[in-house]
Amino acid sequence: MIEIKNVSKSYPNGVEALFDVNIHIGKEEFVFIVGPSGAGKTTLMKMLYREELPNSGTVIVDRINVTELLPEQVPYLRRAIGVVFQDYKLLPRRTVYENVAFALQVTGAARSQIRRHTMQALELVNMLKRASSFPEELSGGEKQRVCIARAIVNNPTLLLADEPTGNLDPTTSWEIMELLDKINRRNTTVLVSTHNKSIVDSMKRRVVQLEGGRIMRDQQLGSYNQV
Amino acid sequence: MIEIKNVSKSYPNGVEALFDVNIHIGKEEFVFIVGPSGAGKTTLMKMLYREELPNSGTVIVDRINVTELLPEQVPYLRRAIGVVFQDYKLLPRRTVYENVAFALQVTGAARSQIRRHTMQALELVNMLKRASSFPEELSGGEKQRVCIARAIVNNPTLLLADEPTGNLDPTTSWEIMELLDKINRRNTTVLVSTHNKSIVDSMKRRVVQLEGGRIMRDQQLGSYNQV
Amino acid sequence: MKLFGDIEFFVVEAFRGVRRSGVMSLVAIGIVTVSLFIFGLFLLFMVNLGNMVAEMGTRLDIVAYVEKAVTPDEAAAITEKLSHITGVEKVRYVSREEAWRSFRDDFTQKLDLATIVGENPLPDSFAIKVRTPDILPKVAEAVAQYPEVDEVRYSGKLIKQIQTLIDALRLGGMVLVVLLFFATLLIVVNTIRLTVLARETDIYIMKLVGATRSFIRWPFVIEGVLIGVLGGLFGILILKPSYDAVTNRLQVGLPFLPLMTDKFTLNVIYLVVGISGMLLGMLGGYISVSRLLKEK
Amino acid sequence: MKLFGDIEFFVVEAFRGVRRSGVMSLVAIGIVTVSLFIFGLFLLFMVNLGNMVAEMGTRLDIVAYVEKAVTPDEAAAITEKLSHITGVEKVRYVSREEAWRSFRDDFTQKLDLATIVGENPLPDSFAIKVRTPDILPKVAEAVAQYPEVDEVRYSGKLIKQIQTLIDALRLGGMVLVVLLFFATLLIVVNTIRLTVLARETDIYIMKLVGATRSFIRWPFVIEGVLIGVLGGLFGILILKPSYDAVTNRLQVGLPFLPLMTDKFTLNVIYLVVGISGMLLGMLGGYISVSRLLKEK
Ligand SMILES: Nc1ncnc2c1ncn2[C@@H]1O[C@H](COP(=O)(O)OP(=O)(O)OP(=O)(O)O)[C@@H](O)[C@H]1O
Ligand SMILES: Nc1ncnc2c1ncn2[C@@H]1O[C@H](COP(=O)(O)OP(=O)(O)OP(=O)(O)O)[C@@H](O)[C@H]1O
Ligand SMILES: [Mg+2]
Ligand SMILES: [Mg+2]
Repeated sequence: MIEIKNVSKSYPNGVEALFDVNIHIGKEEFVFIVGPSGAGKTTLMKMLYREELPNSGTVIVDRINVTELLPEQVPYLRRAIGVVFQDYKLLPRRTVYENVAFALQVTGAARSQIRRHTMQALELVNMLKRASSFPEELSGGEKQRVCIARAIVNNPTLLLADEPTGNLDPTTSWEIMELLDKINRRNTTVLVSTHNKSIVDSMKRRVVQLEGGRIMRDQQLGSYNQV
Repeated sequence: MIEIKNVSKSYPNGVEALFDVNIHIGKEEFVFIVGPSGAGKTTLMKMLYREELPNSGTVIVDRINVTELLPEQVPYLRRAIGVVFQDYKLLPRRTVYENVAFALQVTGAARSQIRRHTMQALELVNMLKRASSFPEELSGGEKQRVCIARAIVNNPTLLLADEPTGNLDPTTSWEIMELLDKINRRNTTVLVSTHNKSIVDSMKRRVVQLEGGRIMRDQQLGSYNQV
Repeated sequence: MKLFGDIEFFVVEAFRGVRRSGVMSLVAIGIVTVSLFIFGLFLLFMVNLGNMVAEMGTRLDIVAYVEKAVTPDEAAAITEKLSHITGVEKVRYVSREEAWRSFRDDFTQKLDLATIVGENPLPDSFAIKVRTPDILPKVAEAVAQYPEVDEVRYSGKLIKQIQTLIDALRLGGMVLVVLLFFATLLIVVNTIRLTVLARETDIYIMKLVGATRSFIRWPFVIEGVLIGVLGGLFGILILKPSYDAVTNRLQVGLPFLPLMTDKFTLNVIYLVVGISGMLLGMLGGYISVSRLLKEK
Repeated sequence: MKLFGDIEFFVVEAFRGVRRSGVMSLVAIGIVTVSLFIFGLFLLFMVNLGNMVAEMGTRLDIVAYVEKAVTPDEAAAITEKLSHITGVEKVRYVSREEAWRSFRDDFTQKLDLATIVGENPLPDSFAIKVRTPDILPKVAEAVAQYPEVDEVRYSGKLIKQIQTLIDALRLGGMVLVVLLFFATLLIVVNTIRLTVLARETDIYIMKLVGATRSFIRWPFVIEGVLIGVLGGLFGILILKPSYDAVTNRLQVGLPFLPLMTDKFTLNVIYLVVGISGMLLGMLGGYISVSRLLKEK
C-alpha cells in the first residue's frame, strides 16, 4: 500500500524534518508512528497525501507515485486517503454536519448517500447531537472527533490519523482506537501517529519510531518505548 | 486565590456547559481538572480570565470579582493570569519570539526586560532555537510549547494550563509538568486540565473531576479515576 | 458528470459563503455599490454633457433668405417643403418685419439705425433647425437647391469650433469612461479578492480533503457574481432617485439646460451598471480564487 | 506611561502589520490608489469646468461709448483711467472706424447696409474686460461715472444666464465633490476594514493575552494611515502625469479651451488627495478596529 523510499525532506527555512526514510506498509496493516515532538511524524504523513513533496526519494501510495503526480490528479489521491489532522483543520464557517459532508460532496456523491454516510460517521464518533454546531462552539475533544468523522466518512483505502486522541479522555480515546481498529479490519490501511503510551503498549501493533527525522525502530507487535 | 460560587453557564446555542459549580482554590495549590470530552473544563477556565461570563454565580480571582469587572479592567486581570490555551491561539503573523514577547509588551515592560524574559521562557520549553519561526512552521508539540512559554513569561500569579501536554510525547510532557510544578512552588497557583492519566496518577495533587458540567469529585492527593 | 446537481451545489455554496462571511460580505457589497454608483453617475454625466453640446449645436439656425417678399400661403408652402429635407428638425418663417424688429431690438439701442436707414432693408427668411450640428453644411446645401431660396447663411466657424469641442468631448468622454470602468474594475475585483483572501485557509483545507480546483472555484465565482449583482442593484437603487432628483431640480432652476431624460437611454445606462457589477464580480471571484488555487 | 516608547512600538507594529499581511496590504493600497486617483481626477475636472465657465463669463465685454471722437492721446488717457476700476482686467480702445468695419463684416453679408447707410454712424468706444462676470454690473456703473463716457452697454440677459450656469455648476460641483469624497471615504474606510476583519482572530487573541484596547487599536490606525498615505502617494503619482499629458494634448487640439495649469492650484489639489488618503486611512483603521474591540 505504502512504499517510502529514501525520502528526505527539509523545509524552506532549513529544518531537516526527514532524513533518508524507508518504510513499506502493506494493505492490511495498522501502524503506530511514535517519536518525540518535532520528530517528523506529521511531515511523514504530509508526504503521503502530498501536502509536501520530498526533496529526494519516492513515495508510492496504492500504486500511485505521489511524487510524480500532476496537480490535477492530487484531489483524487486525497479522496482515497482519510486524514485526521493534528490541528483538525475544520472549515470555520461550516457546521459539524457540513464539514463532514464536504468530504463526500467533493467526490460528487448523491445527496441521499451524503446524508446517510455523514450521519453514520457522526454517530460513530458520538457527535450526531452537535451536527448543527459550528467548530468554534465545540470543545477540543469534540473538534477532534468531528475531524475523525470526516476522515472516515468516505471509506478511504488509507487512513492517516495524526495524534487523533491528543484531546480526548482515556475512555473516548479507547473508543476511537477501537473504531480505527474496526476500520482497519474492514480492509483499510491505518497509520496512527500518537504520544499515547498506554494505547500503543496495549494494542501491540507495528510501531515505527522516528527521531530527528530518522527511523530509529520499526518493530512488529511493538510498544511505545524500545524494550 | 480562586473562589467559584454557584456558577452555571449555558452557551447561546443552549448547551449547558457548567451547572452550579463551587470550587475554592488556595494561593499555593496545584489542581488537576479532569473529565471526559465536553465536561466543561475549558469553560471553567474561561470563567477565570473572563472570556465567558457565567449566567449565574460569582467568580473571584485574587480578590477581584471577575463577574463584575468593567471592560477596561479586563486586560489587567488577564495579565495576572497565564493561559495555555487548548488550541494554542498563537498569532499567525508573528514569530515564536514575537508571540511570547507580546505578552510582555502589552504590560509596557522595558525592552531589555522583554528580551531577557522571552529568551528565558523559550529556553525553559526548549524552543529557543525556533525563535524566528512562524507558528505554521512548527509541529503540534512545538506550538504547544510556545504557548506554554507565553503563559509563563510574565510570571503570572495564576497559571491556567488547558491540556498542555495533548500533543507532547511522554518525556516532554513530564518536563513540562515539572516546569509547572516548579512555577507552583514559586508561589503561582496552577490549574491544569488534562486527560493524561499517568501524570495525574503519579503527581498526587488535588483533582477536580467534572462531568456534564457538574463537579463529580474534588479530592486532595487524587488520581485520574475515582478509586 | 451530474452537471445540474453540481451547479445547484455551487449556487447553494455561494449563498452560504455570502451569508456566513457576514460583515465581510456586507462591506464588500457596500464598496461595490459605491463604485458602481460613481461609475453610473459618471456615465449619466457624460451622456448629459454630450447631449448638451449636441443640443448647443442644434440651436444654431440655418437662415434661408428669399429674394422677394412671400405671401403667407407661399411661406407655408416653403416651410412645408424645407421641412422634408433629411435632418431638418424645424422650420420657422421669419417675415421681414419680424426680422427688422428683432434686428432693431438687438442692435440699435445706441446707434439709432432705424432713423438712419429709414426703411426696412431686410428680406423675408426661414430659420431652419437641424437635428445634429454635423449635418448643418449638408442641409444648408440642400436648402440652397430650392428655387425660392436666394441665399443661405450659417456660421461655419462657430460650427467648426463646436464640432471640435464635440469630438474632443466624445473622445475624452470615451477615454474617461474606459478609465473609470477600469478603476471600477480594479476596485470591485480587488474588493472581492480581499473577501476571498480572508478565506485562504478554507480553500487550503478544501484542497486537503480532495476538492478539485473547479469544485472550489465555482462557488467563489458565483459568490463574486452575487456580490457584484447586489452591489449593482443597490448602486442603481441609489443612482436612479439621485438622478431624478437632480434633474428635477435643475430643470426648475435652469430650464434651458437640455438634460437627458429619455427613459430608454436611462434604462440602458442602469442596465450597463448592473451588468458591469455582475461581470466584475465574476471576474473578481475567478481571478482571486485562481491565484489561491495556483499556489502549490 | 512611556509614551514615546509606546508610539515607537505602535509604528513598528503597523509596519510589521502591513508587511506581514502581504498581498492583502498590496490589494488594499491598490484600491485606495484607484479611488484617490478618481477623486483627484474629478477634482481637477471640476476645477477646470469652473475655470472654463468663469473664463466664458470674462469674455463678455462691457462697451463704453464716448460722445465725440477722441484723439489717440485722449484714448490712451481714458484707457488708463478705466483700467484702474477694481475688477477690470483689460481695456481696449475701439475706434469708430474699426467698429464700423467689424459691424459691416458681421452683419452685411446679405443686406448691403453699408450702401444703404452710406456713412459710418458709430461712435468711438472702449471694450472693457472684467475679472469675473458677477461684478459686471458694478464695473459698468463705475465706468458710467466717467464724464468722457456717454453710454455703457453689456448684455444683462446673457450674463444672468451665465451667472445661473456658474452658480449651478458651483453648487452642483460642490455637491458632487462632497458626494465623491464620501464615496472615496466609504471605499477607503471599508477596504481597510476588510483588511482588519481578516485579522479578527489576531485581535481576539491579543485581547486574551491582556492587551488594552488602545494598545491593539493604535497599530491598526497607523496601519490605516500607512495604507492611506501610500495609496494617496501612488494616486498622485498616476494623477500628475495623466493630467499633464491630457492638458498638453488638449492645448494643442483645442487652443481656445482655458485649461487650469496653475502650478500652485494643482499642487494644492494633489496635496488634498494625499491628505485625504491619510485621513481616510486613519479613519478606516480607527473605525474598523473599534468595531472589533467593542464586541464583548
Ligand atoms: N511548514 C514547515 N516549515 C518549516 N518547518 C516545519 C514545517 N512543518 C514542520 N516543520 C519542522 O519540521 C520538524 C518536524 O515537524 P513535524 O510536524 O513532522 O513533527 P512531529 O513529529 O509531527 O511533531 P509533533 O509530535 O510535535 O506533532 C519540526 O522541527 C518542525 O518544526
Ligand atoms: N462557544 C461555545 N458555544 C457553544 N457551545 C460551546 C462553546 N464552547 C463550548 N461549548 C460546549 O460546552 C460544552 C463544554 O465545553 P468545554 O470546552 O468546556 O469542554 P471540555 O471539558 O474542555 O472538553 P475537551 O476535553 O474536549 O476540551 C461542550 O459540550 C461544548 O460543545
Ligand atoms: Mg505532528
Ligand atoms: Mg477543553
